[in-house]
Amino acid sequence: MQELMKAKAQEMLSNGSVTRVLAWKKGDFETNPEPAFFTKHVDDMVYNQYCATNLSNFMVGVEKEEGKTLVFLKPCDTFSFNQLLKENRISRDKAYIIGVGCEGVKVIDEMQETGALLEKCNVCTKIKHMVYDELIGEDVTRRVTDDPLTRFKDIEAIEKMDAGERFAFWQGEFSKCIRCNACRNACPPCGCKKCVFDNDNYDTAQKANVTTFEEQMFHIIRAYHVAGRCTDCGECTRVCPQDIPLHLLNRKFIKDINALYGEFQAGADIETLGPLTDFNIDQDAEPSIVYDRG
Amino acid sequence: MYKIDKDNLPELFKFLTKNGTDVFAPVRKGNQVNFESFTDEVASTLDLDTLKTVRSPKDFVLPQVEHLFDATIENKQIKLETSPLADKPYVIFGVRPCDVKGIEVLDNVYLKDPVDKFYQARRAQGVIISLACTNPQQTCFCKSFNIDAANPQGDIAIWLINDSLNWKSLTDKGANLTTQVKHLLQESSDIDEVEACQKDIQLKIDALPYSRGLPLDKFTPDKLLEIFNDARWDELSKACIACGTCTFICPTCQCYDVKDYDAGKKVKRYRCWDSCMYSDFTLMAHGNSRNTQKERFRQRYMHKLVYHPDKHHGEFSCVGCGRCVNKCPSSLNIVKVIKSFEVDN
Amino acid sequence: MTNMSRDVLHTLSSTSIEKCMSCGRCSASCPVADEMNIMPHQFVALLKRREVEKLMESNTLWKCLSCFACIERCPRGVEPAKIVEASRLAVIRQQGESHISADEIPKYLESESDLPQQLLVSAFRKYRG
Amino acid sequence: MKRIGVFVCHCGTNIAATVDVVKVVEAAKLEPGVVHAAEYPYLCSEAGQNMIIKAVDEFGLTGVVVSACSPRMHETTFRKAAAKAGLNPFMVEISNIREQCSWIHKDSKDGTEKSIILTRAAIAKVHLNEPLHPGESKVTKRALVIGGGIAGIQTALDIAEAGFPVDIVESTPSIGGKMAQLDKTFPTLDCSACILTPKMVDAAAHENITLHTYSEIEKVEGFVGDFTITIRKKARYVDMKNCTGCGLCYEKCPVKKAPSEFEQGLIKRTAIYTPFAQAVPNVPVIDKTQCIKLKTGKCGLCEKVCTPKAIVFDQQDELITEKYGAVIIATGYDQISLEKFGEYSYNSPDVITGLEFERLTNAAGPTGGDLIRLSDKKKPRSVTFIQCIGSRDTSKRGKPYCSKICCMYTAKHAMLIRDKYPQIEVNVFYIDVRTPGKNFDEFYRRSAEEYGVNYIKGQVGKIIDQGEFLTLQSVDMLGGKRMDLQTDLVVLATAIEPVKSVRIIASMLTASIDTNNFMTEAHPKLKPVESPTAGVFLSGVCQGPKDIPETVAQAGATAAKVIGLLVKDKLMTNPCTAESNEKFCNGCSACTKVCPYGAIAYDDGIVHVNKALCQGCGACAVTCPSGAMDLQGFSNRQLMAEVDAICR
Amino acid sequence: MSVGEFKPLVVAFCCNWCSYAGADLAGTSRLQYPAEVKIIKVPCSCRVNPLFVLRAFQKGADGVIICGCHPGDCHYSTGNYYTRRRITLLYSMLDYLGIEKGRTHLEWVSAAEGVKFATVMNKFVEQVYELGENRRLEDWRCKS
Repeated sequence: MQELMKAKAQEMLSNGSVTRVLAWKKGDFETNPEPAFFTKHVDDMVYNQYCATNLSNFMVGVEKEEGKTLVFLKPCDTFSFNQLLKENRISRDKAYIIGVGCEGVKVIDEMQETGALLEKCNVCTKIKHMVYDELIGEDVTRRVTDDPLTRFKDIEAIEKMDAGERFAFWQGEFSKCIRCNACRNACPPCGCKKCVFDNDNYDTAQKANVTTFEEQMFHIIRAYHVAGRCTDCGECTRVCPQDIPLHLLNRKFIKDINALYGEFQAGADIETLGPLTDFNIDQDAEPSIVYDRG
Repeated sequence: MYKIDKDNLPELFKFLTKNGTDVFAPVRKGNQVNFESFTDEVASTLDLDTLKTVRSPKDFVLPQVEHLFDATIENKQIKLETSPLADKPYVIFGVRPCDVKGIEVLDNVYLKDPVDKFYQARRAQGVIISLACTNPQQTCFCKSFNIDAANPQGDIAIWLINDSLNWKSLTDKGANLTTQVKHLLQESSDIDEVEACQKDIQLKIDALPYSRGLPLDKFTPDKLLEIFNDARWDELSKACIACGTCTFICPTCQCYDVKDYDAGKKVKRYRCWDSCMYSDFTLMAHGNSRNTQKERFRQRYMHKLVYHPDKHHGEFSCVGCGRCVNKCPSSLNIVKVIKSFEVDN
Repeated sequence: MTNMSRDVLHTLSSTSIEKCMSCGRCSASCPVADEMNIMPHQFVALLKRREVEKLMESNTLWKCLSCFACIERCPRGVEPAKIVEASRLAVIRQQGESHISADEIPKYLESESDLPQQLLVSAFRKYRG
Repeated sequence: MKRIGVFVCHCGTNIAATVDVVKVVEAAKLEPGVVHAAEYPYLCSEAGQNMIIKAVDEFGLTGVVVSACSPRMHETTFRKAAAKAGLNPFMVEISNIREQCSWIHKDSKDGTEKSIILTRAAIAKVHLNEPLHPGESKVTKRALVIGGGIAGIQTALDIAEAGFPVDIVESTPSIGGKMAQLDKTFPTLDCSACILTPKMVDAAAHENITLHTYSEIEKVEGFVGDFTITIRKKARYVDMKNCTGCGLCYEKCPVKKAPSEFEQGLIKRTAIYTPFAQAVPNVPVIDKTQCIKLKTGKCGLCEKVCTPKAIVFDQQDELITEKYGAVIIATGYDQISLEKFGEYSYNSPDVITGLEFERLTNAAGPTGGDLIRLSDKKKPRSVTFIQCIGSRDTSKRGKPYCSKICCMYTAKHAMLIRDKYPQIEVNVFYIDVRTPGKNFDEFYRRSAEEYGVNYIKGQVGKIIDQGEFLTLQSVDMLGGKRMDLQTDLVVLATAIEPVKSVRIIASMLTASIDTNNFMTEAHPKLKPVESPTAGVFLSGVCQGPKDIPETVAQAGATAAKVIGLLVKDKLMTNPCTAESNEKFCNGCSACTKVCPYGAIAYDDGIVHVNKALCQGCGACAVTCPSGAMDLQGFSNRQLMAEVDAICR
Repeated sequence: MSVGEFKPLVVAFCCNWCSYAGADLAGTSRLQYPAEVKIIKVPCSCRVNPLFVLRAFQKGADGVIICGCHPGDCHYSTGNYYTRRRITLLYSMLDYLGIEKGRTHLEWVSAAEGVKFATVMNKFVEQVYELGENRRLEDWRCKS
């Protein structure tokens, strides 16, 4: 598949139909390819099970540069592409998308495989590309589970705990946070030009978690701001140097939204109104449902 | 040279804690090993085998958040109250040679005048017990910065050889700690056991992929402008997502920002780690002198490889611990940067 | 008996008599009101003026069938039947003896009068301390 | 640097009774930025306001905090005072230490401490206030009256008299409303039709008034001064221009099954009908659920006999969209349904409601005005009225309020019977007769004293229809005895409630409405005829139970308010509108999706707020993740400053 | 915090058109509710940003209650529909993180429901009393 991709990329670069190619470049280890833009040749372009990055996030950066960009997107990355498209952060005509098959991304620690796949790949149901101009090798995409509810298992486990246990669990996780903002910057919808936490204009600027409250505040507000926009692409959990299971926060909002307001997959299309910019006069539950459902 | 069995380490720690010295040792929690305060509960999860802790021991000398002073206002009169300096002795056990050098790099910055009295107080209270790296990892490249993983520095050096620790104090701080715990140590003279272990470590280090020597000679202060204006920075920095991971886990990154917090009844001024990767780093009255990510990315490596050595007689502000190699979301790191300057264009 | 203040009755009947606007619908709906010497609306009015003795001596306590028509029809939610019931219980407990004794029951059972047992059981409940 | 003046009001004893005003002033003085603090017994008084104006000059104040009653009472008063002193009115903040503090906390320590905190919050907010200047928006000089009863007609006439065009939208085929159904009106007993029809004709003839009968409101957009409203004129199947109102069509119509709404269902009406003889416009309507031609295509008799060929069977509903500056709700009332009141056996033909009695005794009514029992058509020997049916009832069955008009119209009915048929015995069961108007009590006493109406203090528990007569299981409370009164005809003074459709109209106009479906007025005493929603006015029973004299008086008041609005060329718009900071806007346009007024437009990467459309609700400011969108007057910093001050 | 008997601090966000007017009505009807409740006026319940709710807890509040118009009565027609979704998700997340449910509440109160306003406030403050001081969502710097 990699060879097919390189050939296609080189062809489009040379015939000028695209100005740059966004893919992965060989790292100095076999296991650490890095996202890169190719403008002349694609010799050291690679595509394997270590290419984890969600390249849609980088399309925002090149939006202003002239010329088209050829980008290779895994099925789950295409949801993020649609989400960015819906919020006018990128334009469809500036991208030539080749959907590539994905056999699951391997977890790397100290440049070695740990034998496991990324958390999102173990519960992956996003096997179809949402938006693409061309497909390469889409049949290799591994089908993990048909039951879309497997991804909520860990959340149900936490929900079953009593309030004290939940608080202790999250206190333990949040206390590990060093506010490196990797989760924020790697998250396609969480890409404000100026984040409220960096912006002293609104008295909410916060550079470090000075107290346990600020740890909670950062993660609650970050998850809240992407609620209804998060495509569950798993980048936040992957990039967190402290291995905090951040997907458990965003996916909790997804679980609530699906339960309360009907099944919604961000990035599935660019028309449907996001759950938090929409309402249903008679069916929306009252906030007290949170207290009644035990 | 002394010896102590690995199993009665906890007893040693308990002894130290009893007479007023905090003990921090690498403890495994989930799949992460970090320096934690040593208590009975964590005794079982003491982990001397994992090479590197996720967060560097920098935390103990330059914590992420440090309160400087409180300002209160009484009937329109302002009163300042500075925070007390660190006054409790502590021991950090199991510091790897690269991290020991990292702390030394920080010393060269914070203890030169004007001396940072908060840092100085913390540093004075601390005793560093280093541990030789019996199994270095792929991402290590401390050799390039002529750090000898085989004989670690710090106040006390330790070699862990089949479950017994060879304990050698190097400084007087180390010496008087050794006298304190003398009754738990046994005299030992078999130096050759240690030397064998050192040779074994050096062999392993040489076999590491990064050990065949990085072209650090390209980075000399006089080439500053040439490197600064090099075109490669564009391409190198394209994939950087401007998060602060590399700076916060790096043992030698030393920049901080000073912030105020209005806590209602008083205003608390504190300093906290800052990252040159952030958009509001070096945000001055007129704005930010580095507006693009390329400039911020370049600043980080120029500081580590050119500006810092220029001011500290050639000492690089990197100790080759490899944490950034392992943790960068886009797999960028200092090794790739150095290697990319191998061939001058 | 006299110190049986309004508050005791008030709590016993667990209904607030201040809501009564004396419209008279309770008495109008009461099937046995004409046999009572103190009609339900008067009962509530007297209770408001704390004239508790009159209530205790009235035959209303024993005439009331607890059919709850008055509660059903009262537009202000005053529940007069509960007040009557509370007063009746107060009287029974006060005097220590009850209006009906156990040994009277058998004669109702055997005789040809086809009194439904349920009536006897409820009478027993109502009229014994 | 901000120079803030704090003024704490005693409000006589309303505040001073449970709040130590002096302590509040002392505490305010310690707040940063406060250069002057004072207290005064009545700040809203002339002298109080002058004190503030003088202080603004003397201390060069840039911000004013008034700790007094609710901002809903005197915010505008204090803002006007500040404006007089040359200070921008939006640099004034009110902290509510009366309704939300002194009146609800008995303990003076708590009250004082809370007042200090609330004042401190207002000071924190004023620090961040910026001068705001209301924008302007145009005023369409046209009014819309929803509802064609006496309230709607009178309001429309008064507005039209002032020279402004008015449209009346009436859901039934003719204007006139409930008043057209009445026989006589109290207290002067003049014939209802005689005083109403001239007004109806004036309304139809007035060049400034256009009637849209048999029509409903379809859609409302816009806001005060600039409403865009779509009216659905339901198809009448009769061409209004060339119909002469000769009435041949409804004489010939073979279908006579539907109960006549106007006659309260006492008789049936034809498929093509006009509600009543003096209908305005006097153009019939075909009821498509009854008309054979429309249902099956046969018949069409009316079309054949209609000389001017006015019948149009394929007529469609017509949608008219019009711009208005003001909307008046005059939807009137209905009697509540009695199906939950089984005890009055309303299903018996001889138990009727007040309105049905009006039709029975009306000369133009189904029986030509003579009073008969509907069961056996005989003249009743005795008629009994029962008051407060469903009114003053806090159980779920009825309405908690008093319907106000029943005591008077029952006295009127009783008096009319005794006058026309002296031999009929008339009883009235009452709880208390409420006749508080001018000449009202005299009217009621005349019916009791001169006409011998038998008023019985008591109520009816149950009505049993025994064929020739009805038995009323009742009580005579003064006599202290239960009675089983026999009578021939029972008239129930049934409670009234606003028409059901008012709730839909209210939500379309976003006008607030209370749990009894009465429209909520902006302020019961200070602004009784306006809804809190600017540009929406209330006339008639939709705002609360009232009789015809009050309705006409209120209609005049409403008209005056509307004229006050329409006479202006431009309106000051609410300056507390949203504003987007282009530096931080991501262009994600989530705000455009939540704006109820479509006031935000996205173009080329950023959004712009149309200040004229924005009403300042703030939904966009919260949807915006980066905080680029903020709301002037209630900005993120201001609200957070208030939270900080309160929690300090 | 005052030493001795614990006095909770409750911040109430009331929408200007309905619940603030309801609060005023409770005032004019002299209906007592605890002084611990402090009301902040917002144009509409949809103006309450989760940041404000968390800010209140950070600065020392022990309970936060948001009041708005009944759905359908909103002066801005759709404002409270958005509030309903946002606040349900926020409260669900706070509960998910182990914060006691009793600390947060939302109530629709119309301008005519003075009695309801007072009862809701009394009930909520009592509920916060039982929970005691807010420990799980506090910022110790704002406490000493």
